[in-house]
Amino acid sequence: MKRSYRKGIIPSNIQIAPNIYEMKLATCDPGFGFKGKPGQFYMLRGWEAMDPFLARPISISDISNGVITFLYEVRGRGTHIFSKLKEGDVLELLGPLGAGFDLNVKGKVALISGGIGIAPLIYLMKRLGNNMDFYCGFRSVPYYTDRIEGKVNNIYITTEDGSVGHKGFVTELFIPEKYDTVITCGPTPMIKTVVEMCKEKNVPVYVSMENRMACGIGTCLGCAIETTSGMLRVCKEGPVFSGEEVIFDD
Amino acid sequence: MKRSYRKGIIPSNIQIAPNIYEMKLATCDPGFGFKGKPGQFYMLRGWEAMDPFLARPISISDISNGVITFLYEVRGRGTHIFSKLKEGDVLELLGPLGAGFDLNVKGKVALISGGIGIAPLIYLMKRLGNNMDFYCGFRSVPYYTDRIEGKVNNIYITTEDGSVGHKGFVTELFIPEKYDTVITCGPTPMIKTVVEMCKEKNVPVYVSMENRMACGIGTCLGCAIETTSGMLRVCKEGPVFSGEEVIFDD
Amino acid sequence: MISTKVEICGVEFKNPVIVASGTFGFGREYAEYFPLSRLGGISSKGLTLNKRDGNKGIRIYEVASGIMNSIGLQNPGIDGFIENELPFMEKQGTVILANVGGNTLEEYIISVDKLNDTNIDIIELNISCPNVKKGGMAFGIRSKTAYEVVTEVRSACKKPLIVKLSPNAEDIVEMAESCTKAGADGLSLVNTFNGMAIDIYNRKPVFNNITAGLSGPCIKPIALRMVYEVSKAVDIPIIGLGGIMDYGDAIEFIMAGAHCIQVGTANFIKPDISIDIIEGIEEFMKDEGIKSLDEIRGVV
Amino acid sequence: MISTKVEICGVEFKNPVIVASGTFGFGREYAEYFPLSRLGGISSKGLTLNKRDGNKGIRIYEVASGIMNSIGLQNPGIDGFIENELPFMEKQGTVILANVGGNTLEEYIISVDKLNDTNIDIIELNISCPNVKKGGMAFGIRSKTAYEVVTEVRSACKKPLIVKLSPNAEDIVEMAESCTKAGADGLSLVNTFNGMAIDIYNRKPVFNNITAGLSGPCIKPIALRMVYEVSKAVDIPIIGLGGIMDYGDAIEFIMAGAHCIQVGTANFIKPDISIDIIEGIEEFMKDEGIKSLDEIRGVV
Ligand SMILES: Cc1cc2nc3c(=O)[nH]c(=O)nc-3n(C[C@H](O)[C@H](O)[C@H](O)COP(=O)(O)OP(=O)(O)OC[C@H]3O[C@@H](n4cnc5c(N)ncnc54)[C@H](O)[C@@H]3O)c2cc1C
Ligand SMILES: Cc1cc2nc3c(=O)[nH]c(=O)nc-3n(C[C@H](O)[C@H](O)[C@H](O)COP(=O)(O)OP(=O)(O)OC[C@H]3O[C@@H](n4cnc5c(N)ncnc54)[C@H](O)[C@@H]3O)c2cc1C
Ligand SMILES: Cc1cc2nc3c(=O)[nH]c(=O)nc-3n(C[C@H](O)[C@H](O)[C@H](O)COP(=O)(O)O)c2cc1C
Ligand SMILES: Cc1cc2nc3c(=O)[nH]c(=O)nc-3n(C[C@H](O)[C@H](O)[C@H](O)COP(=O)(O)O)c2cc1C
Ligand code: FES
Ligand code: FES
Repeated sequence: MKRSYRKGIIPSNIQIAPNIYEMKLATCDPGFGFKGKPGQFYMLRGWEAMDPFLARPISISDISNGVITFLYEVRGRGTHIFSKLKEGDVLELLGPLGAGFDLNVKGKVALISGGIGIAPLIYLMKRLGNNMDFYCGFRSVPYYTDRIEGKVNNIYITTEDGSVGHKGFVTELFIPEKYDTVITCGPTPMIKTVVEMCKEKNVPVYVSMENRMACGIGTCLGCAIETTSGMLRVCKEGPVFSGEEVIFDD
Repeated sequence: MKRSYRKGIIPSNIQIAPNIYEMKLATCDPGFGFKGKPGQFYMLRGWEAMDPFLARPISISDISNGVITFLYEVRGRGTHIFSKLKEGDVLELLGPLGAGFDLNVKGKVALISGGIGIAPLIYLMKRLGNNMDFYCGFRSVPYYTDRIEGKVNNIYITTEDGSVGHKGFVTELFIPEKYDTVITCGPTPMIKTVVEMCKEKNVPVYVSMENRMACGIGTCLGCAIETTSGMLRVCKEGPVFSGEEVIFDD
Repeated sequence: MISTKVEICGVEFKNPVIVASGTFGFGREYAEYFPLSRLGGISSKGLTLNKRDGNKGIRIYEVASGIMNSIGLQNPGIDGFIENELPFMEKQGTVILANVGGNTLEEYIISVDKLNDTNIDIIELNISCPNVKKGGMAFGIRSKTAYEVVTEVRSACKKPLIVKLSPNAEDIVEMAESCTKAGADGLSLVNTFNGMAIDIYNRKPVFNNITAGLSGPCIKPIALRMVYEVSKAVDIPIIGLGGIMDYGDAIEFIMAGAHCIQVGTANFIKPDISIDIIEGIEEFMKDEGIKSLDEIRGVV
Repeated sequence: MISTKVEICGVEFKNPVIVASGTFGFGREYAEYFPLSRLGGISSKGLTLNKRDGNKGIRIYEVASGIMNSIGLQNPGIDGFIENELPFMEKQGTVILANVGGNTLEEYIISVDKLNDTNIDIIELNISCPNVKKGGMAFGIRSKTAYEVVTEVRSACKKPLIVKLSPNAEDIVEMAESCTKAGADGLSLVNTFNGMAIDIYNRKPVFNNITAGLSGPCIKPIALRMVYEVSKAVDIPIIGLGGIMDYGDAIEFIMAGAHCIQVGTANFIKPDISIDIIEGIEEFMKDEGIKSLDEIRGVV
């Protein structure tokens, strides 16, 4: 039997860039450590009451010695509450959920992130043995790029305001035909562009999708997206899909 | 203009008996200190979201140098949240509210508390210059009695299980005719008994009443109770009433 | 320059934010927290012909993201209002709505007649208070009964007449249409939803009246839907309310078609929340380049 | 010894806790968290005659103490259910309710007919799904239409028939009476409330269908009131639901007159919350010296 929500205790929850936080969680159950593959996620609750009501899906950004790292952006009420949690505070989490990335990809890999989409790719980068380039785009202040340095061949940083690296979008630097596999996570418009670029050059591309979730385990059908194989659940069949199968609506 | 909710920061929030906590709050506004008379109360919110929805009324148990002390019992969700707050946490409070106790009482005074009803009476005791006896009843573990010791002539402690002091209820020890004024706060059945005892002996008695509150400032009429002068608001005309005017329903 | 002005029934509101009946008393207590002149308007506590003490037992009960109330129209009566409360309200520099409730048609008529000669701006006819046992409820449920009541009150009433609808109505759109036909100058909706709570340890309903009125953010999605449907169906101005807690909620109601909005239960959560909402609306308009609320009213 | 057993329509439930349609899939995902045999029963995801992909756009939207959903009855169709899901469900050792939705009376009849020859225990007829545009809604609003539909389905149906009522019905009591007269063996209520949300920055409704179904603790007080009123009016067993989050809520519904209760949206908050509720009911019974739920059912 899988365990339902577990309590995790916070060793640290620090701001690493404007609106961006890194939270670590250790288990409250002796002898147990958090688990999960790159691309998988947890549903997090930082409240006992019924408003906010739903848990929030957050990707695994790292796991080491059973301590899990989440990298998150404050967007609304839930992530705002997360950002206020302090060392020693406890929150509840359910997971690991979703199918995650295929770790048996071949050849040279491009990892492409937009904003907080870097979170799952960092963990993936650590687990992939491949020859990799990392393209990461930010609005203004880059973060986590020090963790990439040295682990990949090339790192391409872009910012929308040009404050660091190339001014503009990652997709302006990316050349699909240089890679055997492309893996991307970020805002949907970016994902869509990457997929189109890859399709054009016939390069296999994997995308990690976001959608609003209620249950996180596949029963509410709230997170289902249109694919060439019908409606598929981001929380169950996903969040990683082949770029070819996702039908992006306009 | 009165100020709406203010933020208060917690220097300490400690458990002093099973389910009983003492929380201190300092102001977050420079140059401002919390104010209030004995018998007045504040509406406290320890949450930003909409569940729990209402603020909770808690009596002033002490104020010194602008730092306010609340003594509270964990009963439901709101007070449970209060009990989890830690040093440095911030909560919102509105007050002081209500009319409070008349401090110009004459003669020998009996203060009679049941359980957490001790909270406002402690502050009152500190502000009254009178000759006083303090009757305090508890379920099992007494608290705050060390603050009473030395400040009154006699202190009578009762516990329902007999673990400390007289086994039984305070009303079993209390002799109304010994006093010129009686002031009581606690569970309604206790208040009712005290009022009946005093009425019989023609001793003036003041009671601090509790009722469910929404607004705390006199507009919702949710806290109104029946009195000989019509419906009166616990939050506005009260929480202190003359025992003779309250109509207790059965 | 942005303008938050709204006109309904020939009455000008400096902004669309009215405080809702029963959640603001007659303004006195709130006047200690902010100048009431900042408000678009104030709807008085529900008035009945005669003074009422209201209900016994528990009157307020917290539920998930809301409250239930069973106040039972405690109020000083029309005469008490005119004598003791109205003089204060008149001085505040904001639109005054007199919220009128009642048990019988006759009572409504006499009440309205007494208010005709005062300085109140608008009569808000509450045909929907769920906490009055006789009549009050029934008026607001069936469109036919409502039509009759509103027709009679309309002919007795010399002030602009806004009818406040109950979400417990069988068919809110039909109800709105009936009241419009009967001559209402505007509609306000919604009043509280009929709800219930049980004390499982005492094995009894929490409220002496068994049911009570549900309000607060928990009802917002349903209230908004009703305002949307009604605004598509009738041509008279609508005041939207039900669970409005911030400017975002207020804008939603306006986009659903409301001319003004009312802030009810939220007043209990923060005495000056209506000011936050007014300022929030202004900022939203600035940020989004909206000059007048006409541009967004009913855009959805 | 306490017993949580309940019998309705000749079917025995080991306890009164059924998981609600659309919130539990066909049980597979939850089976990973606890043995489904612990449940009183499972109501399947709403089934339509043909496979449906459901709605596009936003499907789930969080609101104060609840959610709105516009799934649009995504389901494998009756045949897909019988072939791929039912065999799994049959093995779980709990009562199976097949929740049947549809756009037309004909569709209902064919669906029910296909289910007649299966091992499902009960048909729960959903006359109230607000997310299907044609027909589905209307059936659940007017008592007269519901009467006609239920009468026809009743004569086609060889299984016990429970009709699931919409809280959007014009008059929930009249609706319950009509369905009872039409031959329903039981009633379940409530389905989701019709609500709305607006994206104020895009100036558009959040949902492609404009309105969506509201569920969760925010609706509990209204749902409880409806269950109470209906249970006083009809003699057939009632399954109560709407915002049940813990055993206390469940006991409230039982005291209001429900035989069984359903746990819906709460399943999304904690996969094994239904087990907490079952255990909570048992403990409450022990603490309060209640041997059978018959002692407290409808005490209020
Ligand atoms: C599989 C998956 C993995 C994710 N991993 C991360 C991560 O590692 N780091 C990170 O910062 N964010 C991640 N997100 C996005 C994150 O879940 C949302 O930013 C977050 O839920 C917003 O919650 P809120 O309370 O701050 O915002 P609110 O707007 O208050 O949320 C309201 C509701 O909408 C939902 N919601 C709002 N925005 C999104 C969104 N973009 N995606 C999904 N649901 C949303 C919320 O979950 C909530 O139910 C992930 C999303 C998914 C689906
Ligand atoms: C004027 C006044 C002064 C008070 N002073 C103190 C004090 O100094 N220390 C202390 O421990 N308690 C005090 N109380 C009681 C305290 O307000 C309640 O115990 C508290 O509100 C319970 O909240 P909860 O969330 O823990 O319980 P819940 O049961 O979850 O509360 C649900 C709702 O019911 C209300 N409620 C429940 N019980 C009571 C009650 N007994 N009185 C009023 N409202 C209630 C809550 O405020 C809330 O709105 C006082 C009450 C009043 C009216
Ligand atoms: C305590 C209380 C008292 C109320 N009294 C009245 C009243 O006297 N007359 C009336 O028309 N509405 C009354 N209402 C209803 C509100 O005006 C409003 O219609 C309802 O609460 C929904 O709005 P909200 O969710 O913003 O509170 C009352 C509501 C509450 C909470
Ligand atoms: C995501 C979701 C899907 C639902 N699907 C169905 C359905 O297919 N058939 C049905 O009868 N009810 C459906 N419902 C309604 C629930 O079964 C239940 O009646 C309603 O949500 C109220 O109960 P709750 O507040 O406990 O969730 C659905 C509810 C939700 C939240
Ligand atoms: S979140 Fe419920 S099915 Fe994916
Ligand atoms: S709490 Fe609102 S009037 Fe007293």
